[in-house]
This record gives sequence, structure tokens and C-alpha cells, in this order.
Amino acid sequence: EQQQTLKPTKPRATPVARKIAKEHGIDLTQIKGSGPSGRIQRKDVEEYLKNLQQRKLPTQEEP
Amino acid sequence: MDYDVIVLGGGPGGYTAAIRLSELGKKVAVVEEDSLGGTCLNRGCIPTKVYSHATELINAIKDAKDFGIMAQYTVDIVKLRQKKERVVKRLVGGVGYLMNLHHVDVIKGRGRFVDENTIEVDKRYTAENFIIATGSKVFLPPIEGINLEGVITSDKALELERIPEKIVIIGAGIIGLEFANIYSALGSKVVIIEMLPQLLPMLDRDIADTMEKILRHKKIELHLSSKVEKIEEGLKVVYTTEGNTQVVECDTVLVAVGRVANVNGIEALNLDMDKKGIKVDSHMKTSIKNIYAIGDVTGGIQLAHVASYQGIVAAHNIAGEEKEADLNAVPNCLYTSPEIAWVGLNEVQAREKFGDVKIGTFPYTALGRAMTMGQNDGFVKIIAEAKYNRVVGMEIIGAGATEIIHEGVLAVKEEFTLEELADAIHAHPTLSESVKEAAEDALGMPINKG
Amino acid sequence: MDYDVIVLGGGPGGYTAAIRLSELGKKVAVVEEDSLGGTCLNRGCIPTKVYSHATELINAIKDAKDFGIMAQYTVDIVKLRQKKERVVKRLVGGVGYLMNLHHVDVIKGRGRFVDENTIEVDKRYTAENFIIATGSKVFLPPIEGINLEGVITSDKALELERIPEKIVIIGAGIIGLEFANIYSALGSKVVIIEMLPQLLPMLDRDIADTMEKILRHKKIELHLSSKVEKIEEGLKVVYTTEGNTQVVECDTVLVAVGRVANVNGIEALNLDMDKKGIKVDSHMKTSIKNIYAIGDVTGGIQLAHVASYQGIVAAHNIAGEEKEADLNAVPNCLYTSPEIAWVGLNEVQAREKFGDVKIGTFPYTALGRAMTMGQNDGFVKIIAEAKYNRVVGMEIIGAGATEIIHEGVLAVKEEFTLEELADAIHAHPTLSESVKEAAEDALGMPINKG
Ligand SMILES: Cc1cc2nc3c(=O)[nH]c(=O)nc-3n(C[C@H](O)[C@H](O)[C@H](O)COP(=O)(O)OP(=O)(O)OC[C@H]3O[C@@H](n4cnc5c(N)ncnc54)[C@H](O)[C@@H]3O)c2cc1C
Ligand SMILES: Cc1cc2nc3c(=O)[nH]c(=O)nc-3n(C[C@H](O)[C@H](O)[C@H](O)COP(=O)(O)OP(=O)(O)OC[C@H]3O[C@@H](n4cnc5c(N)ncnc54)[C@H](O)[C@@H]3O)c2cc1C
Repeated sequence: EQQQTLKPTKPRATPVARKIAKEHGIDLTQIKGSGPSGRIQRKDVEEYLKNLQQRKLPTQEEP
Repeated sequence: MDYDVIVLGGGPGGYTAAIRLSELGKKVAVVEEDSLGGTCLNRGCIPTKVYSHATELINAIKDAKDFGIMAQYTVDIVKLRQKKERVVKRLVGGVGYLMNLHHVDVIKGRGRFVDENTIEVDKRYTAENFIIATGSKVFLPPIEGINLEGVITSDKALELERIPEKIVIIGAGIIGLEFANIYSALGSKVVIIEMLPQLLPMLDRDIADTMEKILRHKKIELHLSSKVEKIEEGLKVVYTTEGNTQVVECDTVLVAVGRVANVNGIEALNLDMDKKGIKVDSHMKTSIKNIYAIGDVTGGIQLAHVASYQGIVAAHNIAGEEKEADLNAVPNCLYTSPEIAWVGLNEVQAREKFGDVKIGTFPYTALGRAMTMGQNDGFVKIIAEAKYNRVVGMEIIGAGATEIIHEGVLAVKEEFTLEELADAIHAHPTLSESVKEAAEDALGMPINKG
Repeated sequence: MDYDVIVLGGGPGGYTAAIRLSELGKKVAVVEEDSLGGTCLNRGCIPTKVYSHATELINAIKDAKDFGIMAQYTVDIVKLRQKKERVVKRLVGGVGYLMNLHHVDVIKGRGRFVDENTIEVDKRYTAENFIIATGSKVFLPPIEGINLEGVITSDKALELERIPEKIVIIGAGIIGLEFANIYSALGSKVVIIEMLPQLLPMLDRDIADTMEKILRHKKIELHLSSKVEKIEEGLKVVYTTEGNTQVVECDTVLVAVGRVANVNGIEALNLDMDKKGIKVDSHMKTSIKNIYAIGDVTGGIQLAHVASYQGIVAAHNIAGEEKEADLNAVPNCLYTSPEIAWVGLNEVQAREKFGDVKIGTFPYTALGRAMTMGQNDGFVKIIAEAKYNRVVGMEIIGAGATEIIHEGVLAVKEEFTLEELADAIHAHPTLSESVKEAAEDALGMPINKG
């Protein structure tokens, strides 16, 4: 895949944002950061999670 | 229009906003009726810190004995005041220089709005946008005798012409405690009268208790839950503690019960206000589209660095960017001996918000650097929510607190977990190591803590 | 097996590893032939800092005049040494207490490996794993006269029984400069002889130049690019600067040209070594599976906090976790007046690595807090790569440098951009504000810089 050759560098995220993403198996490249110079913040991950859960609600499996 | 932006008030909020606006390409003027630098440079942060540094020097001279350095000293209070004046003059001059450098016009005089685009000083000036940064002024409570000779406010206290024999300080807030520390080191007998039952109620009990102990050790008399009834000629301060009325005699009374927004010159605007000051949103916008307000006049957190931060936020928003003020990680400092500093939530607030929290502490008595400085009083306390170990607050009492608190600022702002602080290599021997040690303690893996 | 882990050497590396191993559930012993705390507590970091704090006190007393505090002082060198001894005793006692608390056995005596699972001290002890933490010792260069009376090393210098009239310090590394600062404040005439052409070559020219100027201002004689040929009775130090041979007379010579790994007791193991010490990987593993090495004996960065950090890393790896030592954000401190501290890459290194860089500086002469302390010497320098504005290094010369450098540590470690430092609200007035101001400068938007 093209994505693989152009693999983006690890997105910048705050430590807690990384931790929450890891716990929920979320790919940080999917999230837009709202912090200084685009750093992904806790609230960005939490919002992403909420949207994800709303979409998947009926068949949601535990990660 | 004469300007893109006119800033009303040249304190830390106003002059910082003006510089940033100019950097963002705006044509800017500042209206200032008094001296550039505002309360902060002329009657606040800076002059008080010259005095508190003098007390640090006095304490150092006293403690030097323990290091084999035998010293005698005398204090020349006039020379000390002159030092303060030199420092203030230099910094105020610096702000003037910066205004020039950034092509910010300084309009001298009292400004008064005529309408949403016009302000009157010596004459009328028009601008697209305005920032109101008129700051605050001392609040004088309606107590009988408040206007007697010898009853002073912080403005007068900084003129310091002689050292009071005995001074009563009304109010144990930050300003009251800083002056208590200064006068006590200079040799005054100090009595503090405070209405609230706890010293520094924004802090956890353990920090406040440590400070109380230190005050008593310095022989500073502290009356909590006490209300001043009146001040009589003499001077006699009459106060009531839990129903008991008492009298304390002194030669000076310092009133330090707070400051109020300096709302003036805006009568024509009909801005939304509340009891504390001009209402603003997180973009520092008032109820009128092209008018912003920042700093003490908004009745928010009365700190110079909040004023200047809000000035930066307002400037970027005026320049068309989207910038919200984030006040979750504001450091608060108390320049006593030892210093106190805090940021974010305290333990009680964190428990309320998160239920489960992790607390870590580290005492200066176990800190190598503190030992080498003969500064054994104090501790660091870290507060984290227990789910992700996110650091949500830090409180420090001890030498260097006002500097090392900035690790707490960065941790709270950048959403660190305890692990990041514990994992960061801290130089040995430093006071900052206590932050790492406290984080390790909160994680249940303390190293140098017994 | 007697133990899960035996640690050879009870310095900051060894004792820290032992505590963490015990917290991770291991049965641990430390072998120490001398005093717990190692070089750091007994002959290094801590005793030197008692002396440097004494010089701070002396400087404070001298500078106090400017604040209207007139002071006279005398130094009792014996009392100062006793203070140092009290501090050391207390901290060494503290380590003993911690060993007890964490049920770490302390085996007194010199250890010598018998095989990969056995060490001999008073008797033989076996263990699953070992950590070698035997530290370093003074390097004595092969110079004629190096053993003359009056020629001393840092160990002896800390005993300080009288103040030398004139002292020649060979080597302007961290230890040499700290002692130069101490002796100079105590009243000795100080001459430094250094082989390299630049002071502190790991730092950028601008920092080194500032320090050179400060040394000269203190009337410390500095001879760079100079090689000591021999020391003659008297004492006369003969040295050559660019072909010119000169002689300086003095009563004391301090040799401070470096330290070497203290490799001993491991002869039976046949470990992989290099010129500098025991070879280790990023997990602190040696060439033998169950044997780790940490701290000065590995010939890496000779700092106490690196030793203890590596001790933590080794402990977690032994406990079955995966932990790599990350040495990108190690703070380095020089406790002179003023202090120097740095972390990460300097400007030259950053340019080499990234090509394009952004540099921001902020001088103490424009810093309110420095002004109130009468500490106008110094500046902060931030180095960022220019693509993402990632902070890659920080250098500070000035009061408080050893504490405020920790913002740099966190920034480099947690990959902050300049924006994050500029955006963090820094308390006013503090020395730490200079970090924010330097970040704003690097971004091309300075506030208080003229
Ligand atoms: C004793 C004391 C110690 C303090 N110590 C600290 C400290 O250590 N750290 C800290 O962060 N904060 C400290 N503060 C608080 C700090 O001084 C204020 O928070 C800060 O100055 C607020 O800045 P500002 O720009 O909002 O207003 P100000 O600094 O009050 O400036 C307002 C300016 O506006 C001018 N002005 C007002 N109305 C008009 C008008 N109509 N026309 C023209 N000009 C006008 C005034 O003359 C003034 O110069 C201290 C305060 C005091 C009193
Ligand atoms: C004058 C001076 C000032 C310094 N200042 C600083 C400073 O401010 N900050 C800083 O970070 N670093 C400083 N250092 C460096 C610091 O002291 C060392 O980096 C640190 O002590 C290294 O720790 P370590 O645990 O590796 O070894 P060490 O502290 O050297 O400890 C090794 C221990 O092992 C013991 N030992 C050795 N061999 C055996 C054996 N076979 N059997 C039993 N025991 C044995 C020794 O007795 C010693 O106690 C300074 C050093 C000096 C000399």
C-alpha cells in the first residue's frame, strides 16, 4: 500500500493521550490534534472514542 | 481610523498585548495615565520581590553561622528603598524602550471611551479594536478608623521609610503573608489577623499547616477566624475571635484584604459586567464585538502572568487567529521564606473531581541539595488522578518552590502521567529532584523517601 | 542461591538499584567496602555543594550592600568543614536507613567475583544476577612531581584545613571549575591551567565566553591551550602555552584532569571492556547474561543521576521488564557563581544534525526576577530543529540554572515544540520566565527582549 511507503512519523500526542489510545487500541494517526502545533490532547482522543462508540454502539466488542 | 488597536492601560497585560499585536502587523497605541508596567512593576510584583530578596539575604547572613561564616549586619532602610527604586526605574524604562522598538505609540493620560471606536485622552483617537487592561486597585474595607494615620496599604508599605516596631497586618492572603515575611525579617513584631479559619484555603491542609508552623517559629502572631471591628487612634486594632473581643496595640496597620477591578473610563460602553469586573469569554472578548478585556480588570485570577497571557490570547484573536485561554496550568507563587508555589488542583479538589487519586510527597529533609543549603523545611506534593496517573496538580513549600513549580506547570499543561516525571532524569543534587521523588512515591516506588 | 541480586558498590548507582529491586520483589544485597553513598555522598556531589553553597553565602553577603544590608564576615574553615561532615554523615546514615527499610543486606568489605554466580567478600555469596556499580576514581596523569606534598586531588581538597594563598588547578572541567569558584570566594588566588583551547568545549562558544569573562572578573587566571610539564618542589608548576614555557609559584596544586572507571574485583569474569570501562548495552547488560553494570564504571557519562537512572533501568530489566536507557535528556550542571546547566544538543551539534535550526536567547539583564536578586549575569539559550520546531537542547548560564534546566529536560524528553514552551504560563517574576521568553524569541516573537 502507498500508506506504508509514506508512513507518517509518529504523531505528536501528550503522554495521557498516548496512554488512552493504547488502552483502546486506537491509531493516533486517525486523530487530529488540537494542542499547540497540532499535538493530540486527551480531549481529542476522548472525543474520537465517543464518536467511535456512538457509531459502533450496537455490536461493540471489548478491545 | 487612527489605529488598528488601542490598549487602555500599560500594565503587564496591556504592554504585552501591544508588543504581540505589533509583531502580528498591527498599528497599536497604549494609553497609560501613570507609569508603564502598571501595578506589577511599580507597586506590585517587582518592588515586593526586591524586599523579599533582601529578607533572603538577611536570612542567609543569619544562617551562614552554621557554615562557619560569621557575619554581622545592619540594615539601611533608605538604601534598600533606593535599590527598589533603581530596579523599578530600570524595568519601567525597559518597557518604554520596548514600546519604541515595536513602534507602539504611548499616549499619556487617562483614557475614557466615547463610543465603541473612539477613546478620549488628550484628544480623541479612533481604532478598529480595543483592549481594556486597566487592572485593579487596593480594596479598602469599610472599617472604622481605616483612614487613620499609620494605617497603610501595600502601595505605602513599599515606600518603607522606617521599620515599624509592631505592625498588624489585616488579611493573610498572598500580599499579607509576603509583607509579614518581609517586616518580620527586618525586625518588626508582626501580628496577622485573618477572617478565614485556614491560612491559604486554596491549598491543602498539610501545606497550610507547615506554613503556620513556620510563621509561629518566626514569632509571627497569627489570629485566624478573626474579624477586625475597628481601628482606634493610638493605634489600637480591635478584633473579635469567636465572640471574644481583643485589642492589639501597634504603630502600623497594613490593610491587605484584596484588590478590586479598576473599572473606569468605560461608562459610555455599557459592557456586560459582574460583581468582580468586566465579563469576558475564553477568547478575552467582552460583550462588544471589537472590545477585549484582559488581566485584573476582568476580576479573574489576579496575577501578572495571567494578565500577560491573556494579552497574548487577545492579540492573536484580534489578528484573526483562533486562540482560547487555557487556565488549567497557572502557577501561583508566594515569596515567603520558604517559598510556596502550586498549580492545578489540590488534593481535595482532585478527589472531588476524580474520586480516586494518587498522592506522592517528598520532604526536603531527605533532599541532598536542600541539606547542602541548610534549607530543611518543606516538601513537594504531587496529585494525580488514579485511572491514567495523569498529573493534575502540584503543591510545593520549600526553597526554590517558585522555580521548580514549573515542572508541575508543564506536566499539567502537557498532560503528563506520573511515569513521565518519574522517568525524567533529574540532575543531582538539585531541589528539582524532589519532583521526581514525589512522582515515584505516588507510583508506590519511592527511592530516597523513608 | 543466597540472593536474587547482589550489587557490587553502594554509590548512587548501586544503592538506587538495590532499593528498586527490593520494591520489585527481589532479595538483594549490596557489597560496599567503604561508606554507603559512594563518591557522590562522601567525596563528590554533596560535599562540593556544601562548599559551593558557602561561597554563595559569601557572595550574598558581599552583594547585600547594594540592598542596604551592610555586613562584615569572617570564615572559620574548620567549622565549614564540620558542616560538610554533618551533612555527609546525615545523608550516608539516610542511605543505611533506606537499606534497612527495604530489607537490603549490606555486606561490608571488598568484593571479588569468583564466577558468574559467586562473589567473595568476607565469605562467598551466590546470586542469580549481579550489578557492578564500582564507580570511578581520580585519574593522576603521569607528570613529574605529581606526588609532591601540596599536590592534591578533589578527595583531599574537600578536607580543606586551611585556605591556600595561591592554588593552581590543573584541568578546567566541571570539578576544576567548581573548586576554582570555591577557593576564589574563600580568598585564594586561583590559576587554572587547561590543555584545551576552549573552556567547557561541550558548550557553545557564547556560554563558554560568558564564563571566561566572569572568571576574569573574579581575577581567576585562566591559561587555555596550556600543558603542565612538571611540578617542582616549592611549589612551582611549569607549563607550556603555544611553545612558551612558563612557571607559576603556588602553595597548592589541585589535579582535576578526570576520573577513570574503578574496574576491580571482576578479573575472574573476563567481561568485554573498552578503554573507558565495562561495555554495556542500552539495557545495562554486560557481555555476560546475568551480569549488569551501571554508573561511572561503564565509562559513560560520569554523573550521579545517570548512575542512579541506569540502576533503575537495570533493576527493571532484571525483574523481567523491558527497559532501555534513554540518555537524550541528561541534565549537566556546574555549580559555580553563576551556575551553568545544559541538556541535549548544543547549537553546533544541532546544526550538524538538522541543518536548519532555530535559536532563541534571553538575557538575565531583561529578567525581572534576576533584577530583584541583583543577579544580572547570564542568559538562556534554546535550540530547536527548524522543521517542526522541536526543542533539542537548552543551555543556561545564570542564577538558578541548575533548577530551571529541568524545563529543558522535560521539553527534550517529551519532544516539545517551541510553541509548547512559549504557551506555558510561567510565573512572574521568576527566573524560569527566561525559558518562555527564549522560546518566544526562537519563534521570532520575543516579548521582553530588546
Ligand atoms: C503588592 C502586590 C504584589 C504583587 N505580587 C505579584 C507577584 O509576585 N506575581 C504576580 O503575578 N502578581 C502579583 N501581583 C498582582 C499583579 O500586580 C497584577 O495581577 C497585575 O499587575 C495585573 O496586570 P494588569 O495589566 O491587568 O493591570 P495593572 O498592572 O494594574 O495595570 C493597569 C494599568 O492601567 C492604567 N490605567 C487604569 N485605568 C486607566 C485609564 N482609564 N487610562 C489610562 N490608564 C489607565 C493604570 O495606571 C495601570 O498602569 C501583586 C500585586 C500587588 C498589589
Ligand atoms: C569532586 C566531585 C564532584 C562531583 N559532583 C557531581 C555533581 O555535582 N553531580 C553529579 O551528578 N555527579 C558529580 N560527581 C560524579 C559522581 O560522584 C559520580 O558520577 C557518581 O558517584 C557515580 O556513581 P556510581 O554509583 O557509579 O559510583 P561511586 O559513587 O563511585 O560508588 C562506587 C562505590 O563502589 C565501592 N566499591 C568499588 N569497588 C568495590 C569492591 N570491589 N567491593 C566493594 N565496594 C566497592 C566504592 O567504595 C564506592 O562506594 C562528582 C564527582 C567528584 C569527584
